[in-house]
Amino acid sequence: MKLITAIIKPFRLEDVREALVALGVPGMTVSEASGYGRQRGHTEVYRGAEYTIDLVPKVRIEIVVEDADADSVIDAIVATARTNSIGDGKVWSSSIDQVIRVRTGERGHDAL
Amino acid sequence: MKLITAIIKPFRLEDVREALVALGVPGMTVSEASGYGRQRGHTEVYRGAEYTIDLVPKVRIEIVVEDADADSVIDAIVATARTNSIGDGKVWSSSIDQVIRVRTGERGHDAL
Amino acid sequence: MKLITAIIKPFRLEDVREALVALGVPGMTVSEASGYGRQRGHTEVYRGAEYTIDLVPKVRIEIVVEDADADSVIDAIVATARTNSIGDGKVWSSSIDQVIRVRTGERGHDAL
Amino acid sequence: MTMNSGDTAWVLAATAMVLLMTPGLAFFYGGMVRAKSVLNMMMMSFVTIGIVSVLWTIFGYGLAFGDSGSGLYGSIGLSHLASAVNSMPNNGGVYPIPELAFSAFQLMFAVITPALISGAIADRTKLVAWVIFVSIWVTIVYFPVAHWVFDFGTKHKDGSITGAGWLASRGVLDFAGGTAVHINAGAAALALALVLGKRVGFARTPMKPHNLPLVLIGAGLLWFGWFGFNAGSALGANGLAALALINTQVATAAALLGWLIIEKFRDGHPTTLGAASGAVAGLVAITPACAFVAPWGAVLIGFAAGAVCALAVGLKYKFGFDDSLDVVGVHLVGGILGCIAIGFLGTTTVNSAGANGLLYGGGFTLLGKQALAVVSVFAFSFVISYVLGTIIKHTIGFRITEEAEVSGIDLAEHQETGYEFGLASGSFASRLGSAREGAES
Amino acid sequence: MTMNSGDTAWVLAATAMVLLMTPGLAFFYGGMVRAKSVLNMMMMSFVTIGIVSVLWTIFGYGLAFGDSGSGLYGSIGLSHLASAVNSMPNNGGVYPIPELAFSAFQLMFAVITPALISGAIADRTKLVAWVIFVSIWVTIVYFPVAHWVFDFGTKHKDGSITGAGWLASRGVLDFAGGTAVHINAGAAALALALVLGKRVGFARTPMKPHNLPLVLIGAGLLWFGWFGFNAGSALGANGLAALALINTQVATAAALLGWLIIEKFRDGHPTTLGAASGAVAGLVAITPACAFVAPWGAVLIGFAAGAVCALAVGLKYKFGFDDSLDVVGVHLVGGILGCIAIGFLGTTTVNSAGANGLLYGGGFTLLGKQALAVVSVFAFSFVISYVLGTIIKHTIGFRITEEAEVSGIDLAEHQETGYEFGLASGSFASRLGSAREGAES
Amino acid sequence: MTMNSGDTAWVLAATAMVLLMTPGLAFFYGGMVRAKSVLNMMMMSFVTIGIVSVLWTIFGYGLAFGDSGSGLYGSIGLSHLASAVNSMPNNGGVYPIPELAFSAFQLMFAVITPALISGAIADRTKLVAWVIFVSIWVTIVYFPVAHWVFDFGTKHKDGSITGAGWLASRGVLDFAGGTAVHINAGAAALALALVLGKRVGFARTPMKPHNLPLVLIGAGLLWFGWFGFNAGSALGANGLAALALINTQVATAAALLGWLIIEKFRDGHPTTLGAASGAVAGLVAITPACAFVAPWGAVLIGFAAGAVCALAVGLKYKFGFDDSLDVVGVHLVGGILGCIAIGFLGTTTVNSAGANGLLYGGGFTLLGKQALAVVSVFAFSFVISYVLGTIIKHTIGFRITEEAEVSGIDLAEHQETGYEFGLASGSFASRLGSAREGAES
Ligand SMILES: Nc1ncnc2c1ncn2[C@@H]1O[C@H](COP(=O)(O)OP(=O)(O)O)[C@@H](O)[C@H]1O
Ligand SMILES: Nc1ncnc2c1ncn2[C@@H]1O[C@H](COP(=O)(O)OP(=O)(O)O)[C@@H](O)[C@H]1O
Ligand SMILES: Nc1ncnc2c1ncn2[C@@H]1O[C@H](COP(=O)(O)OP(=O)(O)O)[C@@H](O)[C@H]1O
Repeated sequence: MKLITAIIKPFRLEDVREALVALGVPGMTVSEASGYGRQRGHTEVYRGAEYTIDLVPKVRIEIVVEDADADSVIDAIVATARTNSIGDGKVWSSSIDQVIRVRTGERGHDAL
Repeated sequence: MKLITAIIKPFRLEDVREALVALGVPGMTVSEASGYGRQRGHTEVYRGAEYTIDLVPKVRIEIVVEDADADSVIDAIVATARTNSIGDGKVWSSSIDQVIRVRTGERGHDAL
Repeated sequence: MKLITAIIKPFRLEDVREALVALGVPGMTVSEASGYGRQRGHTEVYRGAEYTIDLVPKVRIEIVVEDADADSVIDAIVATARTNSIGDGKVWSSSIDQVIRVRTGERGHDAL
Repeated sequence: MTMNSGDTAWVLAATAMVLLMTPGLAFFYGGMVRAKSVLNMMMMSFVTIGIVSVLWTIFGYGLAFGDSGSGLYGSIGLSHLASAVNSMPNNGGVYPIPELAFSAFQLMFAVITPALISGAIADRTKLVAWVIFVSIWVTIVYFPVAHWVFDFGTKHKDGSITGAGWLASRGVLDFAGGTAVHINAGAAALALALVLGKRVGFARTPMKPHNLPLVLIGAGLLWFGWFGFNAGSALGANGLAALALINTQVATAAALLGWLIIEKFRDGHPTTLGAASGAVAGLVAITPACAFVAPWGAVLIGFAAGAVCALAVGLKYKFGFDDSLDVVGVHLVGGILGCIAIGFLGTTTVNSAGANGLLYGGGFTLLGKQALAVVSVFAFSFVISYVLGTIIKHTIGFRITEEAEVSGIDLAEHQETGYEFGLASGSFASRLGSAREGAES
Repeated sequence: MTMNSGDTAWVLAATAMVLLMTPGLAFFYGGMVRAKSVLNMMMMSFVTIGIVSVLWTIFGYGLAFGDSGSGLYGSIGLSHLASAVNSMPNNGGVYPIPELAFSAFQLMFAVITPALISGAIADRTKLVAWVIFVSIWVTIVYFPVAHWVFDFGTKHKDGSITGAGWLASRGVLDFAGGTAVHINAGAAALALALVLGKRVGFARTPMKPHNLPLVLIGAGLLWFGWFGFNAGSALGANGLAALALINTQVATAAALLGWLIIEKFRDGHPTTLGAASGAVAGLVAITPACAFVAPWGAVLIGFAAGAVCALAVGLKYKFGFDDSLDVVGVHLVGGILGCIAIGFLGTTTVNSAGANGLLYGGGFTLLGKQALAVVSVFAFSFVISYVLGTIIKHTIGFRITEEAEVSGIDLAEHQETGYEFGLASGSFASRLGSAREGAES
Repeated sequence: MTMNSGDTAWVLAATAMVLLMTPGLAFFYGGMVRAKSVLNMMMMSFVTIGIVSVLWTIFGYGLAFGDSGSGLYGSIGLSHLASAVNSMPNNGGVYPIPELAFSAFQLMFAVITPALISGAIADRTKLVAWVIFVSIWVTIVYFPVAHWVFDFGTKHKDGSITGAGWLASRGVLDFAGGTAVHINAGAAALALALVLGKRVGFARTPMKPHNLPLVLIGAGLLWFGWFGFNAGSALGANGLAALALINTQVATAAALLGWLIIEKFRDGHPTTLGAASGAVAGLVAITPACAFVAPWGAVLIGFAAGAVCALAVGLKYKFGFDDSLDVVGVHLVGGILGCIAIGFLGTTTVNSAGANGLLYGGGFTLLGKQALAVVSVFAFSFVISYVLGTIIKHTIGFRITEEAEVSGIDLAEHQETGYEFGLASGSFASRLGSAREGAES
């Protein structure tokens, strides 16, 4: 089992979700994040006081998949999330020991 | 060392926390997430425009435990988070290399 | 490749970020979290009804680094996040299989 | 009486101010519930404005201020407001203002009273049940009770008065509605809290206010509007209105302090929710008394109201009824306190149309009348509300399902969520036709 | 006419209330857009207050209420408000109030009308283009149209009247601005929605309101202020003002219910956004009619407006124009409905200065006049707005870049974000000098 | 003077409007601090309403408007408000309104002035210290200074006047409180900012406003209420009130634009915080001048105030004092600007009770008087506030601990948090008894 974590631009989320569903990925977990990287943050000014906000809003997607599906899922994310501009994000994957569906207690393949 | 990640329904959080404390788990980290899966989202309507919201609010719990405790912790989460309805969530575990307590610099077992 | 996850006190974030940048870490992902642990939560009172809030606001930092850099990054985080008071947080690291830069599709070292 | 443009100007402004109180109440209540119920909480107030205003036009004004001769209710029929229109621009009424201005002013009281009740049944009430409850309740409870208290009848040339409500004609003193508004709403709130039962997790799960700035916005607008409510009840721009206004201010201020002092000693910290709650408690308590007592008396009443209500809001945990936002603890308790206080502190030195209370040598007469009003309005409202609530409960049902309550009434009843600060991934479709199945599920 | 302090008191209060409507509108609109645009949405209203008030002082009051003899616009020049000042404390005008009070009251109408338009072009409009549009639009559209409708001229001793606007002198009935305010703004909104084009993702991506409590705060303040708008238009504290006030209340209430009923049947659930929208639709529709119809007529108009506007807001999806916050569906449609309704429901029994509509035996005369006003204001406003908008579009540009629109106009145009509830990691620098390059990037 | 119902109607409405300004201020300030301090910020305003209103009833009204013969303060003692009550319904005073209406109107000024100060000491002030400071400050600073400026004494049959404040009797022109309210509060704010010292992280850590819509809600309510403040200060519904009202509007509008223009050129982008701040700066600056200048003069004053204050708010970074929400930059600077501007732009053509400034051929006399008032009020308020603040600092302490400041004053001082949009896991217990140990920790 692999856990794929993707940090992407928020406005790409819906397209990525659709691409993954099209690929047969049955589920995913999404959360809000902020990123620091090459993409520069922005400046805000309040009463002449300037605030440089370094963090950029991002979305984190986590998907547990079977080892065999990992590459195609990663490729789909990379392809759909890409806008060719700095800050498009990162995807990484790691191995997990097991996965359990809470509702049924099923493990592994059946839990997805 | 294992990292156990659980995605559960928000209103089960308090019970899961209590169960884990009862089991002697000394700490955990909780964050908000949204899930996509078998559980369907909901529809909102604003001035006749219908919005299908696919994401369902979830809570993510992360717990670092010693290898020996992983199974009992997983079992406790699965047992307490379960409501037997679709969308109860997933639990997965993975190996981590090390864990450090920031306050003291202690590592491994002592850091928990 | 290693994924370093740090749970720290929110008001230490800016210093940690600066320390990491000084160390040459090119990017990181930050998100909000709540922690449960030795640090006690607080009490709120509304119209004589007392609410014990067990969760304490924390910030989660995730950094993907090359294996060789992991230790120095961890040490920098631990050193900067520390306030010597309970609840300073935890840092853990795990191995990841690969990392991809969405914008370019670069992998591994080049993706950071 | 000939019309006076100054008096009219004040009543028009006061009417607008009282209207604003109901949205103010919506914010005050809305901020206090959890984020998943804020819309439903506010909706109960807004829909009440809609229903009561329309019923007022059709028959409500007559039922409250017509003359059936009985003193128990006004006139039954559709023509009353129409005839008020025809009597323009000068009315033949009791006050030097157009009758339509009087009618509009009184309408705003009829609007806010049932809206007050909604705080007792937060997070769990079917909207359709609330709509039905309000429609019937204003008709059989509020309009008659308003007649009891607020209709002073018509004064004839020979000095005789006909058509007054039975409490008004007995000399009960209630300047702006301690009985008809606050005790009335508080009693109904208690009845409905009992009928509906507790929220899922009551007194176990934390149910903290989700947006205290919104609560304070509500409190601020209520405070502002209440000057219209109290000083507007003078139905003219005169010394009595000025007395009512300054008393309203100082009582409310004292109540705010009174509540905070109790919190400081009981809980260790004064809270902003306490400040807002204390202010409302003071506004409630001074409502009946505002033009019958001296400012120092108003300070006393306010301070007592703040302190007593701060203690009273805990009672629901002791007795185990879920009056969610403390309508009983604030409006019923504060209303009773204010009405009874007149029996002690009322003085004709500030208002010759008033009466002397116990401390001004008036003996127990006034106190007795005040107690009569308190008891009769409480009993009438409680009993009818309880019966009406029970009938609704056993017919169409008064509560949403437990599942809907847990996941949030806003979504279940309104297909809306109050806030969207983050990611709301989803898809869009416009809906130009009629209700689809999906919408009903 | 000698000054009357009661009438003056009411007009002063009403003026303040109407001013509050524009911030109220800012909140009503601001809550409806996404969190990344809330500030820009509100800014469009606030900056409009600034621009129009200053222009009013310089030449606007004269252009609207001076006398050019043409009936098409007032006087051109700088002196009008100055001479109004000099005529204090008594004016020589038509109303028993200081001319400056009249001028201030009318100023607030000039402020809110262009602000209404901004709802049609949410999320995508360059602030500088908006500033230019508003400045020119009030000058060449609003001030003249206000003259057409609101200037009743000067009555001379021989009974003759000079200086009235061409619609006013034809006996068109528009008590508080169904034409000059709502149809006018609605037509301009339609024009700008067409000129600017759709938002990125319109009718595909969800664009749900980010803060419904804020929407309701806006609706509450609008409702309150509208009493000043409508009943203040009596320019005195009298029976007519009282009629306007109660009609405003009951029509709004009925419209709220009307909209909710459509939602219940079409969508399955009544919403709080629907309640707020229905209330505004009712306020719009009763605006022209409020002192010409009986309360039952007001209920009818309100109910119809709520229902019709609830259906009309969907049209933009059908016809494919992005009137973002439904200015057309609410203000244009509601304004037309209210103006035309007078032609049916107008009656001299409630207002001798009014006229009888079709249902009161007045035949088609009034209806014809009302239709004339509707058509001429719509056509004039739409055409000029479209041309003006197109010129701005092709010169300085009317829209921000697509990238700025996607990441949020608040940041792009104002370097601000509406809310900061979480972590805003970053660094600080004070900026005491002049604009730095970074600020322009 | 006999009572006039129209004048009374306006003063009653204006009083309610001025009350609303203090909650408005609470929102304006509350939205500007970080989310962890919003409640404490608002609490400082609300508790001030409580304290000052009660003190007013006991002795404040006498201290401000009684007659000690000295011109430096009114009368010392408890009876003043009581005797005002007894003089009802007609007062024997200077204005054609009930004395209680005058007293209530003036009370609202006494309430908001100390509340203004709180913006300078955001995020770090012990509530108990604030309560003590306000109680003493209104007593020894505000009530006397109000007497100096606002008490015009009693006019006797022989034309002589007794009991006037020393500045009022010298012909200083301050229509609605540029000195007594704004310079007074601004000077005290500067003193307290110096006494308390900077917030942890001042001028290093970002401290951006957490809720700009809340700031704008506050600004909107302030703007609305300020019509009561300024035009209500005419103490009647007349041409002077109308002049004050329209001047207030156009000055505020011009100031909003003035501030935005500075931002556009200095920072590259105009902001909504700038619009709100500019509006408040304009309101402040026109306050003393609103009934002494022509509308074009008001536009000038407003525009200058907006631009100057936009520049002035940066000074705190230069001089290194933490006037957190710019009370000095807006209220002190704006107040001085407005008071001095009268010396240039004042004209008797608009108000015969006024005086001609430099530009109207009045020479330097008026300017000198205005400067005297500015300097004396500033010096008196600054010195006493500094001493009083220092005493409190060294006795009970004025600041919370650094740890409490970092984790948030709302939790530390009030055991509350402003918002709860997400997960608030925890447990519940009702607390019916007395304070528990835990609460004190
Ligand atoms: N080393 C890293 N570890 C974890 N997350 C990272 C790392 N570097 C970048 N990120 C995440 O990826 C996002 C995009 O990175 P950035 O360097 O801005 O652009 P790009 O990936 O296009 O070069 C960042 O905002 C951050 O959330
Ligand atoms: N493959 C997956 N990877 C990561 N998270 C998942 C995955 N599938 C489901 N989830 C998470 O688990 C939640 C529950 O899954 P769902 O399919 O709705 O119900 P169930 O687990 O009861 O079958 C989802 O909302 C999502 O947060
Ligand atoms: N076993 C654990 N697994 C995951 N996160 C933990 C664990 N224990 C503690 N944490 C996180 O670390 C934070 C600090 O832990 P705590 O026990 O309060 O203090 P300390 O680390 O100083 O002993 C917690 O708030 C929580 O977010």
